Amino acid sequence: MPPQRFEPESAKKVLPDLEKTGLIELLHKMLLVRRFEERLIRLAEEGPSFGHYHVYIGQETIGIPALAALRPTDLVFPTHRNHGYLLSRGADPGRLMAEILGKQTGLNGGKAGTLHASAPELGIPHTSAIVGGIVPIAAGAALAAQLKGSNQISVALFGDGATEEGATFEALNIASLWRVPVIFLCENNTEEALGAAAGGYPKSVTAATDLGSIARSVGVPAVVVDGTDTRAVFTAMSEAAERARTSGGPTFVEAKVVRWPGSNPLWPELPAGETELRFAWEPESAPEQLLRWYRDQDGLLRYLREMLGASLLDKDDAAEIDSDVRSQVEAAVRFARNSAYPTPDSAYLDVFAGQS
Amino acid sequence: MPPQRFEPESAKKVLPDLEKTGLIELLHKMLLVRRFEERLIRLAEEGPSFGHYHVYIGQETIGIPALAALRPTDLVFPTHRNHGYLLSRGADPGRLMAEILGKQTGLNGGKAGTLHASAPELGIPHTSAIVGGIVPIAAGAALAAQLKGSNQISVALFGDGATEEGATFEALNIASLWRVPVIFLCENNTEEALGAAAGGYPKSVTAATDLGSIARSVGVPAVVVDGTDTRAVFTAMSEAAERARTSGGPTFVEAKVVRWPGSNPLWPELPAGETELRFAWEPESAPEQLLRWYRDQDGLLRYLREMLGASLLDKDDAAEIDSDVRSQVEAAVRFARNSAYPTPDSAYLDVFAGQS
Amino acid sequence: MAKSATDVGVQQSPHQRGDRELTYAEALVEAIAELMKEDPDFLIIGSYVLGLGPMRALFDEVRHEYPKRVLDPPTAEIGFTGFGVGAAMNGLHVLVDLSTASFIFEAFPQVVNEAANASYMSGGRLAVPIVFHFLHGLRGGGAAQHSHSPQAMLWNTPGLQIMMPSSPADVRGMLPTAIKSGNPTVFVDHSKLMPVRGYVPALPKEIPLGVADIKRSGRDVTVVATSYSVQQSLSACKTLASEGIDTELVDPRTVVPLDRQTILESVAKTGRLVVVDETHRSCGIASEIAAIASEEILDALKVPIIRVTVPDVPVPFSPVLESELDTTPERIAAAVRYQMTRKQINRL
Amino acid sequence: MAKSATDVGVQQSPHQRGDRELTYAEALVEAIAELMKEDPDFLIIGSYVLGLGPMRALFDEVRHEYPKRVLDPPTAEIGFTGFGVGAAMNGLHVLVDLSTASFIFEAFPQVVNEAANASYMSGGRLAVPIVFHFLHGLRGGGAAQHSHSPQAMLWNTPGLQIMMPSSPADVRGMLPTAIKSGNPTVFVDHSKLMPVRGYVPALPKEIPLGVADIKRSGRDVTVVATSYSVQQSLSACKTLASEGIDTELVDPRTVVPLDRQTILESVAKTGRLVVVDETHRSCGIASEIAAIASEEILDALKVPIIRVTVPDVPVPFSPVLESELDTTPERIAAAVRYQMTRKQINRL
Ligand SMILES: Cc1ncc(C[n+]2csc(CCOP(=O)(O)OP(=O)(O)O)c2C)c(N)n1
Ligand SMILES: Cc1ncc(C[n+]2csc(CCOP(=O)(O)OP(=O)(O)O)c2C)c(N)n1
Ligand SMILES: [Mg+2]
Ligand SMILES: [Mg+2]
Repeated sequence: MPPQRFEPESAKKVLPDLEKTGLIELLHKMLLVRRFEERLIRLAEEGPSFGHYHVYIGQETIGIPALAALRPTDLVFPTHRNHGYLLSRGADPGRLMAEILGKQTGLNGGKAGTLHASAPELGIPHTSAIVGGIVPIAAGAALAAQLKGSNQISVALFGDGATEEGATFEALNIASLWRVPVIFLCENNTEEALGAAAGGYPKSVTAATDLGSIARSVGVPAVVVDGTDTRAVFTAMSEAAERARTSGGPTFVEAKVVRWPGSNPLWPELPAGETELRFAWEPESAPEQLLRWYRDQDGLLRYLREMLGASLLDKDDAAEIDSDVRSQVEAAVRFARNSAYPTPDSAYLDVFAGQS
Repeated sequence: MPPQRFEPESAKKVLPDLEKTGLIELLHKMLLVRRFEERLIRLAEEGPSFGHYHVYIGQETIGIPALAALRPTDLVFPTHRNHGYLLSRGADPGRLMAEILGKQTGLNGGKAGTLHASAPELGIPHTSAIVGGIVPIAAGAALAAQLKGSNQISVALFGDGATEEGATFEALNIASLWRVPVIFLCENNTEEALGAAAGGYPKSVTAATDLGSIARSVGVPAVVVDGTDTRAVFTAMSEAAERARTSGGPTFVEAKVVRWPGSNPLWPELPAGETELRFAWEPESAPEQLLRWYRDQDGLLRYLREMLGASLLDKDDAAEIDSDVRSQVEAAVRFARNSAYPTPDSAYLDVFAGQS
Repeated sequence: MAKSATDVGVQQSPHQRGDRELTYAEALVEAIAELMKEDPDFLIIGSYVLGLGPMRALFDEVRHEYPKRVLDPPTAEIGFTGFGVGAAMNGLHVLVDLSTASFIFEAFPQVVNEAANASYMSGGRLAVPIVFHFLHGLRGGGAAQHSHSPQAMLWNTPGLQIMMPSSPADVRGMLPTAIKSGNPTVFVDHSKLMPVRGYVPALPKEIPLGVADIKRSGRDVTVVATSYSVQQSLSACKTLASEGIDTELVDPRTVVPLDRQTILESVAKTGRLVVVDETHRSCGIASEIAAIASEEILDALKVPIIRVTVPDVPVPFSPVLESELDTTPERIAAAVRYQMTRKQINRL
Repeated sequence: MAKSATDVGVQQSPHQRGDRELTYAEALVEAIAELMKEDPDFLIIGSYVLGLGPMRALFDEVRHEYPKRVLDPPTAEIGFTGFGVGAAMNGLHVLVDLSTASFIFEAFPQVVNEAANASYMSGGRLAVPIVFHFLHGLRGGGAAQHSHSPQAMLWNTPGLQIMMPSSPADVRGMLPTAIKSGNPTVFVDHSKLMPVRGYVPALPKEIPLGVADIKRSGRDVTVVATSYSVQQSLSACKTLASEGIDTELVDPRTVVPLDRQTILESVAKTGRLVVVDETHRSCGIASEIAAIASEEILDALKVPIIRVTVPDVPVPFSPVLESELDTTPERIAAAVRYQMTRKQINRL
């Protein structure tokens, strides 16, 4: 039985129950992530290479509302597709960009790069680029919170591919047994992903037609939401957070999107330039090959469209926010480019904490 | 929700659909395994130690009918609790015993011991004592059978503990995706097992209340049977074998028993001497602390009782078979004891195949 | 750097100093119990710390006293080890017990690719105070799949401290250091050490990282050994002494960090080096010690180095075969004797 | 044992002999395609054999020609590696591609505790014809979690053959040997080797296990290097030659089995040894080579051994930091120069 094709339900309302300022902040963050990543792809094309990397385009409406449903003291643990969470938690775009370019001023002094950028002081202690690697770690952090009675919860952020790894299965089982306050947020972007056979990045290869059933098999309640529906993500995460905080134990949340076409090949690309805001209200203006994606499958534009429709802001406001984040991103690029590389000697520091 | 307690349904008929000789052969094998393992425990008590080991007492009615449902060319892959399968497939008890004692005449020249004894020529290529280790291997052997068109099927034999390992989960998923002809036979003996906290061997620690749901989550059909019901095991395995052989892909079979009390502590013991055949018809004659187990939970005695009830043999016949296997076991012990240890030099051979 | 056997007050007998004679297992449990009591953030995941032998019951008291902080996980090593890593990242001081060393392979990605790298990848901003504990080596009947000594592989992994006590006093003094070090530490025990008896100070002191211990001083040959092979070497030293060969036995105790100075000074003194270790020969602990000596003190060597290790052969089950591969006192003594009798390298 | 560069017919140019100039990636794919064609029992699980670089497209032809025998598995390394081990036990000849070397840790239990032990545990009655393939080392931006060189750990695991080609001709001749050897074999590639060009014989011959190759003969200093560090060493040798230092470069090609004789003969000739390797320093490949030399040929050494390795530091992301740790031609040349200028050990 082939899994049912995922397609966002465009009729649904997608604005979460938040004040207007909160709703605008979400949009601001979404656009910041979108512009940051678009710029990054151009940087990569210009060179020099900063190694294999992954962008968060097309998934902003998962991570951003998900993190908005948490408290600042809660911990989140990303995997390789991590830029969106860092920006969403308030990491300085310049320092993130500098990290990606390997500069001294980077979030991690250039040691992490894109794959491992983290921000312990923002509640992002560690990023693992090993598929499945972060899942038990996030759950273990929740165990610590529970034992310390710190009222923190912890969130594991990972892709559908991680559900293929046994480590994830083991973590689900243990989290269920020990009822730790963790949320497993699985971003399923495999719809329309290319397989390795097509020269692209692997789409997930699992016989599970419902990823939540893996979690449920070991007693972890699971829900699935449309990842382009900001409201649905926010609500599911708020409920899961509430359950975790009251020691109701773990929840598995699967958020589905149709993979952004630029994330389809092995190395990210901008198949047809940058996203234009007017694609939200004039979908026909989108480039032919991306028309469907921008019109029906891009959560960001969907969110913007509804904000406009609800008169929470007008097109000029949107353009202003966009121009704001664009300057932030340009400033970030300048900061990163102008920053120095670390001194070669610093390669030998930080192997152990508290020893350099 | 705590899992439902498992208790054999004593009213059910347990004789598989086999000719009388077949039924008697099963009994013969069950008794051989029982006597072999009882004798082994005594040997261990007498010393010298042959390391940590595991006996198959109380699970004869799983492995023996399960293997009887296969063809001789089919492959089976055991884990640490492996003596029963080897004997069932016709391994010489003397050579098995010699292997367990580390003698030159052992099945594997003394290199394997109890934990790794195997018999490639009997279709038992490899035994892994690593929990979860054998599961992907058995499935991979099935993949080879499929590619070669050999019409073989392959069986992974493992305990409930292996379902806690991610390796098992991964193997289930891949077997489902590639539809390989494998049966995952999970012997769940955790009922009444002691936990580590009670100084015994760990009972399985899983949040799954139904182990089959793990298999089902990745599309592997699963059934659960009473492991003291020889007929149920034989039927489930026959059906799974048929599905595998017609390329219907994998099946997960869970066979439940109540753990034999002598397997409860970390090191096996005979809590009240050997099994007596008359416990089958005079359960009150069983020692007090084992009365319930022998009366209600021992598949072997249950099978014997029904054989007697159906007049397929009488008590004297049973006693004769028993005395037969006892002499076989005594001969095995003598053979093993009288065998020489390998020469120290042979430690350096067999690191690579075909090179010594 | 190291204290030599002669510094530690041989004037007074251990008894006079108030030392207690304990087994290794008792000393280990005492250290754990103390840490449990002193540090409410100390968490243990896994509870076969003392192995499968009869000594294991000693651990039950700790387990029963602190049921919330001694957790029995499922057979899911990568999962529970990852839990430990995450708990350490969120401030607990964690000991993950993998029981038989061989099971660390199941958890390897978490040990070598998460815990070991985390501080570095963060740019020194994240501490991971976790101890990975296991029982390594030939244990009698463990055969190929349960007899591993993964510490050499772990030494090849930057970001892990590695401690290998060899006596009751050492384990008593080293475990607290491991837990308090604030960094990922591999703590290597051996089931054959568990019943070993020895004196433990009345008021145990923490033994710092990177301080070797000269377990016996001598002038003829330097033996460097770790973990249980220190006990095997001690026994060889006795035999050798009775033959008039005066062996110096250096126990690095921690290999990361390594007290190179004590090893090199000893070799400089004796000019003869035998390295004993239970890791397999190639790329083992002994290879590294030999390589260091060959780089740093080659000119002091009167004879080539000898390694006494477990050969590059999987561990066989049969007791006869297992002991053929073991680093027995006999093999150690034979190597030392050979170093004394072989032709010296001609030098000016 | 090894053929020296002078035996292989320098009379004729490669062109005259009909050799073809290929990239390493092309030679590797040619070998795979040939095996696929000749051996219906040859199965490949995993298909990032050529890594993530642009060369990877070369592999597509094989994949599309043999869809049933080139399988793309889920991201489930212990699972699909175990499938490979089981398929090999049932008679297929399997290549399991783990892509980035770091992912072998996920599969470690199957590699080091199943495949490596299986023949031995069976008493020599079971063959496991499987090849574990990966791309190791510093690849540019792989950072701590994607830059591993696990071959030293694997050399510490008895039961695995280990092959590390360093040129198009070597990979072309060695892969068929690995597959046909009938035993578990680790086949180590490096993404920086993929674009390296070199001559491959018109009719490629299998290169046997355990035969080193003298990549350059010289009389002053022996450099032993493996995998991509052979290419780095060749470049150092050129610079050194222009300075009048005549370096001999020995490439063991396989470390299990190891052609000790060729290495030791070279060291006996030059009296100076530099070991270059991309595994981390402690308990690395270079440690073992140094330890062997320190046991077997200490008296021939005019100066102490030097190892040029990746230091015991996780691999950092920043290009500046990554190259600081790399075994660059500059570091190699500096080590060789130092061996030529430092004070010789005084001998009679
Ligand atoms: C253990 C491991 N195996 C393989 C990889 C290579 N890899 C990097 S990202 C990726 C795909 C991950 O897919 P998914 O988890 O769905 O995340 P997505 O990239 O789709 O967001 C793979 C296979 C890895 N990083 N770690
Ligand atoms: C990877 C691994 N972890 C731990 C062990 C130790 N161990 C041996 S048997 C066993 C329990 C296995 O339980 P189960 O699979 O249910 O088999 P049973 O003994 O009950 O038949 C454990 C944990 C092991 N052998 N391998
Ligand atoms: Mg995905
Ligand atoms: Mg069980």
